Amino acid sequence: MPTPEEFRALLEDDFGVSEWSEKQPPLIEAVDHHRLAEVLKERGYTLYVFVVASHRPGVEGAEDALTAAGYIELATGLRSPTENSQLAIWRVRVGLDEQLATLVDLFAGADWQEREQFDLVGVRFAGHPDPRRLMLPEDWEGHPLRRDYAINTPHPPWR
Amino acid sequence: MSASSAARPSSAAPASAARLGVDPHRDLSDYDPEADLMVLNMGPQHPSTHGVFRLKLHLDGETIVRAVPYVGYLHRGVEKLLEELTFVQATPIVDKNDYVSPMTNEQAINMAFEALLGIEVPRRARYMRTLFAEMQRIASHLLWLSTFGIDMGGALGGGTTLFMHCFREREWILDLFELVTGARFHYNTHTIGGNRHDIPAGWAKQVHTTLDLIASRIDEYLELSTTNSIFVARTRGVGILPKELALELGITGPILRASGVDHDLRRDAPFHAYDEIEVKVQTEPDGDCLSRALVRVREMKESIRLSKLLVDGIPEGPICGARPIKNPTQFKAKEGQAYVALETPRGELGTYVIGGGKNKAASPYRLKIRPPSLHALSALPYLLPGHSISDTVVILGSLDPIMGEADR
Amino acid sequence: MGYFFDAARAMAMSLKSAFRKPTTIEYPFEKRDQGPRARLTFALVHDEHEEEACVGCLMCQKICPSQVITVVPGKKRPSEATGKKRGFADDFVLDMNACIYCELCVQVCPTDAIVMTQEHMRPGFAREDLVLTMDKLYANEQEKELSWGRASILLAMQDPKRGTDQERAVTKKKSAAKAATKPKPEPKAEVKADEPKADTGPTEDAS
Amino acid sequence: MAVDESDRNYEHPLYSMPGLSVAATSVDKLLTWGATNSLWVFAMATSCCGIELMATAASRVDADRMGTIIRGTPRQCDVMVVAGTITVKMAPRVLKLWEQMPEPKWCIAMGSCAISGDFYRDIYSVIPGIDTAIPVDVYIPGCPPNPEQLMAGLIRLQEKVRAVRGGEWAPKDERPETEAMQKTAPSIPRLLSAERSPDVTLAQLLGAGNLGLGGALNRAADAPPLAAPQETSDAITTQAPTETSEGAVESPSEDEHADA
Repeated sequence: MPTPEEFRALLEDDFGVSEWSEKQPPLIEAVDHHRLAEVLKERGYTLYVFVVASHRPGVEGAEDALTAAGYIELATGLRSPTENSQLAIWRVRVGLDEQLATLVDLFAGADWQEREQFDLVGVRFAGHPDPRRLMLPEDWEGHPLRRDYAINTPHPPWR
Repeated sequence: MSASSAARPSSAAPASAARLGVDPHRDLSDYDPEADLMVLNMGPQHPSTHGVFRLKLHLDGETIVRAVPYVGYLHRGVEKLLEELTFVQATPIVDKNDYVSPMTNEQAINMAFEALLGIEVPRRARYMRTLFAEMQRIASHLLWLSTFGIDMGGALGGGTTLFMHCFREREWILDLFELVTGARFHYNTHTIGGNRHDIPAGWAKQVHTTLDLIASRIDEYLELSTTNSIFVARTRGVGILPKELALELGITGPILRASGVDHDLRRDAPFHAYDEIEVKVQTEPDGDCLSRALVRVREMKESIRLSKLLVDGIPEGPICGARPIKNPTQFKAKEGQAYVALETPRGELGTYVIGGGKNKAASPYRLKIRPPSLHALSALPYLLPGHSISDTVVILGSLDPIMGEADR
Repeated sequence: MGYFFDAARAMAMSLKSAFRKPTTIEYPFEKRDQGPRARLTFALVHDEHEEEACVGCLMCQKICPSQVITVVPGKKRPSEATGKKRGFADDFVLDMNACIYCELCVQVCPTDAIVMTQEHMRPGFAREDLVLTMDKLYANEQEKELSWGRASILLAMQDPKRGTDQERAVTKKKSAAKAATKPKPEPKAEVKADEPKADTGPTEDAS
Repeated sequence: MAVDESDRNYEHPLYSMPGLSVAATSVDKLLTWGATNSLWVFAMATSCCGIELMATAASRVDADRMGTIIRGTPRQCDVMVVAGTITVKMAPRVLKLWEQMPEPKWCIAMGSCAISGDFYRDIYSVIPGIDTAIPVDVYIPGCPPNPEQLMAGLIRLQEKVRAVRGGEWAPKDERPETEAMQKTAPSIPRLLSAERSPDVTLAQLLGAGNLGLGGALNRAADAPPLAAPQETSDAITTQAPTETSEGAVESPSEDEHADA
């Protein structure tokens, strides 16, 4: 039965996470994203819960290259469908032009969820079998949930 | 079938797909070219798609070879809108997401904000929220049963019989809500830190009378549905969803429990007053449409039991733990993230909220609603192939999708 | 055969409903009891001095999630009944074309000026029919039955420091006893009465 | 503009038949009675209001009492009740279904979303009110309106049908003069609005059926938001709606697209 201590130990030992805070899920390297999901699935976190991408626009004069150029922060959640129902959440940061490994080969539910995050936030997943938009029409321009996308961006001819 | 998935260059087809023998992204190039495949579009405006949902079915005769679902016809950009509005203004907005159980939607977003802002909910409010959620579950399942009756067609003593019966009882529950909140549908009765409306005097007695009456009427529905041989013939063995696939797809709620997974957030990750009462989780091993129907009907009975317990156990005290809303920007969040999940009639409704930061502290930076319906709909490409066209509405209906929530 | 029997059973069950009390409410002729809290359209009310209660503070306009309220605050002028200086709204427009009936405007009103009514609004032939202007809002006060919700009631209900029902009953009795012995003026009026005095006092002294 | 009415003096000899006017009036009254009391509804139910529309048809309110039966296909219906938010993706379909309804047809906008787009009206994917595309006869306020309120709206529509058939109907001008009205005013003025440019034809709006079909990509990038009427009328002819069973309507080109 998975426990939060186990999850923490796993991240600290194998994924080099040292910072823990109540308010922020652990942040891991983007290359470890798929590997962590694989390990967690083996350890009993078999229920695919969510993936959230949020766009952080570039900050001028930031020391970190990623922060300066702007990035997408992606949080993924897996759950163990057991009596204590543990939830494992981790974050990764992806540059705006980079791709992230898809989880579709592990979790079939990632198919639509990743399509939705691509559609709305514009994060691209490498190896996704069906990389189309999910919510908006195919010929839509831009990704609405990016911070630089105005809420009332006109779309002809209805607006 | 397996040849086509092996031929695919990306070959990222899910492991579970091979287990079920269905490839959701099948391109049909391997299909017998002699067979005259027909493409049938269902929706987006169709009486039995439960909203604006489109299914493209590739048919070989009457058998479905491939099903491609399309969503997004009700994509209203709620997540973007919530970034623009403040925490205070969010509650009435999310009511419209899952319009069959608005109470649980309000609950979810307020729980997320409370987790982010660090606000404690008083015990009375927790009990009231739980009670409302359980009553909403009855109403939601009644609506599901009524529409499922229509989907099943005229075999059950007239197609709309079940619809008429279930709506009659559903109205009683909405009447009870109306007495508390003043609204039939979009209540806006939850607020950050508690509830906005206290229950009026004599309301608990009315709840008991109504629920007793509904409990007696549920046997009548059973007569019309799960014990009726016509109903059973159309649902048994139809649309079998295996346990592993259900978990991989992220399907939760009654559908997951009907596939034999004993998982219910009310018991496993208790929120509100669920840690003080015992929830009996209903499961079925088969994972077919009949199991889903049985689980939902039993959940209705269980909810009636829980509601009666809760309405008697509501403690005295304040109903709101924070300062009541007087100003749109009165709640300010520091940077931080919170994920809160609760069990709605459709499954795990999660809210992932990221705090505002310096410039926009009064509104969320990013808010993601995890819709159980979208996950349920994503099972359709796996469930439909191999079934006949007449089973489509039954399988779709048994998933109980709400498009407002799936598309947001 | 089993199917036929079950279909007959289902029909018999439906027939049972024919002998029950009918659930249909013949709408235009009889009305459903919606309870005192029903919130179906809006009204602006007058205060106890028969003056417009709205002070034009823009709180409702600011909080409205749907941005349908437009208030044009007027100049402060002394009230005719009490003589105290207070604000008035020059115009108040509520666009029911996009209202979501969330009751937040009612809750934030500092003077209980905007309330909801228990009777619904008449459907219109044009969008302009659904715009509640100030006249229509004040007419609604007379024409329609007002619902229970008021800012003061809602805020008192949600007070985090509110005690149990028994405690409230005791305090109610006490306050009722107090009120019976000596009539007390409205606390809000007191505060307002103090303010201008405090302002004018020092200037008179200085002159 | 003065109309030359000299050719209207012709009278059919049958008109001189005694008693004809009495009979014609009676027949007309009968027809009006029939038209007002058999308003079959096509439920364009997309979201929350759709549930209240179901409740109206269900046992408590029972809209069947006034001959209002909800049908699944547009070809049998007189009234389209637009209940719920219409998105950019959905709007072309709504227009196609509206086109398929036989005349005389009526439209009811039920609830804030259908009337003005509600709080979604500023959002990228929502059209600000169905009356930017379809002439709406009755507006029912509410979010969602109670079933009784929908009933009241149907009764109001009966009034209008009676007035129109009796030749007494005087259409109101839409006057978005108040500030609040301006707030819900979309960038494309509504059908009845005087500000609406005559260039925005129904054909043009139907051309928006290209959305999701790659049609917008064919337009020049710097073209104005509204394409020229010529282009879009072509688009209609090339994309004749095909009807599949059970009233589902799609354009064939979309299938190709989805396959691609």
